[in-house]
Amino acid sequence: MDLILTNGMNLVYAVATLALIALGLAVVFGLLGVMNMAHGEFVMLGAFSVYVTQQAGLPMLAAIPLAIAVCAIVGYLVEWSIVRHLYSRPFDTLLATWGLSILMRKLVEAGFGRDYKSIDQVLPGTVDVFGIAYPSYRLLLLAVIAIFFGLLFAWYRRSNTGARIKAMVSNPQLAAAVGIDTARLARMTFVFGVCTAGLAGVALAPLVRVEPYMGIDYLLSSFFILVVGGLGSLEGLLIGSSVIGGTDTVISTLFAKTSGYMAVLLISILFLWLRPDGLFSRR
Amino acid sequence: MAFSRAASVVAFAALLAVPVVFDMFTAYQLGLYLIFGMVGQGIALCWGRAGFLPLGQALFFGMGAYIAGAALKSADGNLVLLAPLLVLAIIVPALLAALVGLLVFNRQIGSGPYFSLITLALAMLGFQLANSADTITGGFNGMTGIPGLPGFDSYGNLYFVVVGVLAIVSLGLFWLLKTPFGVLLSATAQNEERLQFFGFSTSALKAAAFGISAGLAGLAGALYAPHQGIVTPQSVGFLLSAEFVIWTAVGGRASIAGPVIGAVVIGFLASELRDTFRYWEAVIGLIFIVTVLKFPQGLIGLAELLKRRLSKADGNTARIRDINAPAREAGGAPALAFEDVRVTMGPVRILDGLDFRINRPGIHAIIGPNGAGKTSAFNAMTGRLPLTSGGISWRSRSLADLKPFQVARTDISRKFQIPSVFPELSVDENLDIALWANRTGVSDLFSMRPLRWRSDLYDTLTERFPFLKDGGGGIAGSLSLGQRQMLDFSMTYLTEARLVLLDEPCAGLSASETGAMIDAIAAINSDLGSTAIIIEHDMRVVERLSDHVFVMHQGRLLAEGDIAAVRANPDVKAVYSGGTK
Amino acid sequence: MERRLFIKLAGSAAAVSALPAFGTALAADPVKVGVLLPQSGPGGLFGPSCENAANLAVAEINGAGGILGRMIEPVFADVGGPPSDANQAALKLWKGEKVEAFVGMHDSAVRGALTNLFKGQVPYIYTPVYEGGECSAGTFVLGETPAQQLEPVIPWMAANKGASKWYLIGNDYNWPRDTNAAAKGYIEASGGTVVGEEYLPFTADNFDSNLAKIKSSGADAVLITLVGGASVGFNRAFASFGLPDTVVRLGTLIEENTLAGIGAENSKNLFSSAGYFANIDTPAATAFSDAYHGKFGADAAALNSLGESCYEGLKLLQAMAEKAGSLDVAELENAAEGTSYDGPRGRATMSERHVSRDIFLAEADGAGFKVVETFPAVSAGRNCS
Amino acid sequence: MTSLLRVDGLAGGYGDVTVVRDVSLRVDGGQAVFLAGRNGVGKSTLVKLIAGQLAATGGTTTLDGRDMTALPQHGRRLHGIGYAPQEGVVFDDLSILDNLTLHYPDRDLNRYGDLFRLFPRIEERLQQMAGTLSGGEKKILSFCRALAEDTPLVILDEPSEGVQPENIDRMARVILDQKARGRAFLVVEQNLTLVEDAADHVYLLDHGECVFETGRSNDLREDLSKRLQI
Repeated sequence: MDLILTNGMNLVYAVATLALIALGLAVVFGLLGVMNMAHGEFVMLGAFSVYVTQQAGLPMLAAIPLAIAVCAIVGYLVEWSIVRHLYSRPFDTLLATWGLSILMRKLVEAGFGRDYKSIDQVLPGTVDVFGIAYPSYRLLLLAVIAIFFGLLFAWYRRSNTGARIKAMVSNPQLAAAVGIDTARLARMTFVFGVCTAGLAGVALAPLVRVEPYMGIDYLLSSFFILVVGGLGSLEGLLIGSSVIGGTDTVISTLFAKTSGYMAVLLISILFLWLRPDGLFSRR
Repeated sequence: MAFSRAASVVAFAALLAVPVVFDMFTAYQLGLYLIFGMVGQGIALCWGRAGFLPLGQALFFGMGAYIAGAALKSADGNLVLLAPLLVLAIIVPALLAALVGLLVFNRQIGSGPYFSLITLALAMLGFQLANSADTITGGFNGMTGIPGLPGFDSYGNLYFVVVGVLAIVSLGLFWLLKTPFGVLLSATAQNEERLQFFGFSTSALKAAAFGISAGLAGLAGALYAPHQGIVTPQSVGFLLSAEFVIWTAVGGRASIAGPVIGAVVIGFLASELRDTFRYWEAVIGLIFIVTVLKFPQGLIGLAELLKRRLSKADGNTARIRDINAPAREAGGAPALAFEDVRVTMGPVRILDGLDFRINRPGIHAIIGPNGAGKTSAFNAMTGRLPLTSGGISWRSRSLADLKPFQVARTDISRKFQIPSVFPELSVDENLDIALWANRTGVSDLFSMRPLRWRSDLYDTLTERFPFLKDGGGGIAGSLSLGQRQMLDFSMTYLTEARLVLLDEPCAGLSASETGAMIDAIAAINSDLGSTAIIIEHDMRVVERLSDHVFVMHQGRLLAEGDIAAVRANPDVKAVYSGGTK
Repeated sequence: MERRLFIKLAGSAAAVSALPAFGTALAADPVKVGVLLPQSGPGGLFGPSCENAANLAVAEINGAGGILGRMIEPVFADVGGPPSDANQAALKLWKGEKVEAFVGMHDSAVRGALTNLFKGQVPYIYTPVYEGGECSAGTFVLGETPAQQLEPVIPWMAANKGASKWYLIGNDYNWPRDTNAAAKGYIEASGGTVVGEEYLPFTADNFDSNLAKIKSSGADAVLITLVGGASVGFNRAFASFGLPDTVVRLGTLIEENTLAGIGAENSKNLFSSAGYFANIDTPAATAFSDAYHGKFGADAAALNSLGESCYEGLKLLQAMAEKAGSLDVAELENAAEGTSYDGPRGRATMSERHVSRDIFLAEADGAGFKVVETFPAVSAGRNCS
Repeated sequence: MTSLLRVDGLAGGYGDVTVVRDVSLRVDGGQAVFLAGRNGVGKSTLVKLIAGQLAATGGTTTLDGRDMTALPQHGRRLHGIGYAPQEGVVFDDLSILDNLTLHYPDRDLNRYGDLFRLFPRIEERLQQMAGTLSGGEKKILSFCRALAEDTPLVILDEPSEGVQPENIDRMARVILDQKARGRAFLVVEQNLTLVEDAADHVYLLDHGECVFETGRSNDLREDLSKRLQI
């Protein structure tokens, strides 16, 4: 019983954190069509923000404005110098941001070194949930993610920002003709996406390893979540996270972690092959 | 052309001279980059030509390397045993890729990221399998102690084998891109849907290109195994796959020499930098960014830009056409039947019991208000709109459930409302594709003869629209809208299909151009004795061209008959009167 | 490319014109030793400490008159990439720079490529901890093998920490699999049982299912052969579930960097078995540590077993060369067996191309390790049979 | 009285290719000005330059005395130049509802009341993806979208392409009605019916230059037909 409950909690946790991590890419890739290979590096920037605030003796909450500021500035510069020239060429965004990801890793390595940074635990210890001991910080994180997604969902439902972004991507000239400042909207969307990635990094920093190369872990799983769930909608993001997180957790629990990993890859391939509809394709 | 041929000869002579001018070590190092470049050549075939990006090419490279490694270890110098096993290193990856390509491309058209992500996931899966199956592959530590090719020293004369294979592969690709197959690959990238309406299975074309690229990767892998003496899972993984793509992009994604140049330049650069500059990877990253932003066609694109500055482009003259294209059989009387066809999308009834028959040749017009379902009727016939119920048959064969290219093969040709041509191909190549439609077998696709095909209709059309011949060498995308409309029309008829569907062929044309187009349709259709269905709003056009008119309204047939009868019909008067430009 | 080759040509021309000046001193030409270490890739973390340690060894050896009267000139190359890159780098040193011996600290895949490249024509010393079994001609190994790290340690854990039900977890590749294969024997011999065994792909970053299994298996000890980031992530998650209070952890590749990533508050009841720790308080180790920080500063890359092994590699080369009186592979092969030298790890003696040496079991203690037991002169096991 | 739209010496094209050379024209409030000419003479290019979709290489564009030359396209729309292009007329992967409301924060459909009465099919299919509409229906949707915007000037590029004659008549009615309220139109059109019904002034373009202009007259049609044959 305990085991089922623990695994159930783990499943919820896995899905929630995957959704949080993939959210930034859902915006940048799902809406803008930019195959941002540096997505994980923005998560890394967020995690390093926590490290910097910790070194400065500040509380962890101070990392949130820092991460937003750092990611916004870097994101703005990246959009202005690289990405805006490539919106209609998705494969080229892949190449350019691949180069960017190397650059970002090396810059952080030059500044902070390659070694693992230990982030102090926030809320150490465990809490009893239905009779099982579960880490307190994780529970807090689950609550924060739930509230965050709830607010996001409410806002997205009411605003027509999603439609405006879709319009801009599918027909930028017509979007400008109806009065949308496409350059600004694209830049703001990109910056929003990478800031979200940074915030995911802040949230996860106390739980994971923190070092300049940590980003790769988050990149590929995010891509698979998005393509499984379908691009361009929050519901799709949650479905994708559930499918990927669920497959991994269930197969890993029943068999072994390697089987879980391979099952995730197979599921992704099947979805990409059999159900790419509902995902809008672009040339 | 002569320029690049001379450049290729010089380049290969220089490659052969490397061991003499420098040393065997430099040659060994170069050999590895040439092997990697060969994989890039395959990627360029898919990416630069056919328009889809394989992102997991290391899977096939590693597969070839493991197979070759196992072959070399087990054959123990026995050539009779070794040769067929080495062939497997090429065939197995090629067949696997062709199968994957067929399965995937059959379900989705276009060049979206999904196929690329599938290949990426496959490479990741391959890496994990190579890692886990350590009894076969040696696991992470690799398959070690692979002997060299019998009679060749890995650090010596194996280099010449690599150069020789590269020369053969490059020549092969050069030839391949000139054949109709190569032209069709480019056409696929530019306008896949239109190509399907000429009866070409674009999924098969793309799968074939992917298979060839994987075969090349396997071949490169088969050279890699004896060259390195070890094969590890990294040869299968995501990182090497990404590097292949990047070398291809840096060198030139649409060229034969580019990927090799990219692999060699980046390879030597990295090898020099890595021992002198701690953050050398950042330099490489910067190079990718600059390449993508400033030289999307890579180093080769840069070279070609310089070349173009030096020598003016050659003329735009049409090429010689001196071989008669195979004649199309006349076929019997037309027999098209719509039987209670219904198509619904959600709550919307697009076609709502459409029912009519066409049994004699000539031009038939469909008229009706906007949204009556006229274009949808065409879509339902040509595999673009699945039927909810009812049936469509053409010459007693059901058209339901056929894909667009299969419909085209039943001798149906279609022209879209907005002119749809292959913009980056020359006008000549556009006409070629139409001439090849339903006339080419597999062997023709790999022969140069179809490039010289002509037909009587070709002569008629080029006489009527002289720009088709005078500007034959220019690219179709640079034509004006009206000219593209005429090119598209000519292509539609060049297939000499028995049933021709024309969707507002005069849209966007001025009054005088409309007149010219009407004359062309009338003359050519009666020459060929084919059956045409034309969707048109302009009653002047309808009057001039058609003897039989169908009026559609709300997804159904409202009335049919000759123009006078239809005009007199009170139901028709109630919804529609038509006008002229 | 032309330009690069031109520079290369110009460079070698300059070298040729400079040659006569050295012509008279030919006998005392320096010995070039290729030091192959990772500066990029997953192992890149250990590049700086390895490079420092090697430079320190070179300075000490040269200060005492060099090897066979010749100064050592280290030539470094980055082998952090895939084996094909490492092959190129090594070949460049060997054939291009005329390196006479190699010291390498890198993964086993690269080792496989290098033994195949060298084919016993040049002495090659492989320094890091690894799975054992290397027996190629001209190759000498001084890293810890599973036998060394576990044979004395598992009984000790059983006797002193009550470890009887072991859960084995590692990354999915050769080293963890071979380590665990050896571990099973020692666990059985010590009266314990293996209650679970699992291998994780390199990409794993969520360890929840493993932790749930460990919990439900009733294990009281975990043998960790995860590497680098995976080890950090696993141990942090392990601690967050409160498992360290009841389950003891033993790792065979948890060195100072990994421990720093895990963090002091997450490393309760965490043990590591290795031939070297930065905090060993023997006079030799303290002297080494002082010399290291004296030369490279207090902020220099943290000392750890992998970095320090590069120092040992050069020391072993010196010892073997002095005993053989030559750097020729055949002479070295004849002299190797029984060669011994003293280093920060204590005395090491060569047997079957490997060294028997002291093994330390340390417990994580705040930011560093505290040695809790020293097992003297542990054999590397049978490797060439 | 100064004109609402003043275009002086406008020049521009695609990349290095100049399509429009030195064109000057005027559109007054309450007036519909049509651009005619054979295909490829630069009519669409000219209106793209005026709408700001292409950057001009010379000349000025002013609206209501305000210089628009330096403004980007969305800025010109916000300052009063509405535009319905010839190609890519709707957002194919958005619903019709989104097509009509995405640029209004209030997403209010009331502004389409009159237009929905004339073109009821648009209102019937609000939830449908715009990409599923036929070519003529897309043109109508685009027309409705542009007409409902509160811009003093509306540029329409071939509004009648693929549209059935009744609906062209309705379009003409809307234009006449809006003209009466002081709105100005600049229209590229091949369909002489629409020109005849609604034009106050016609500019004939050839090779990117204005070669002929005429006011409203009884024999406009004949006049143009003759000249267009050239």
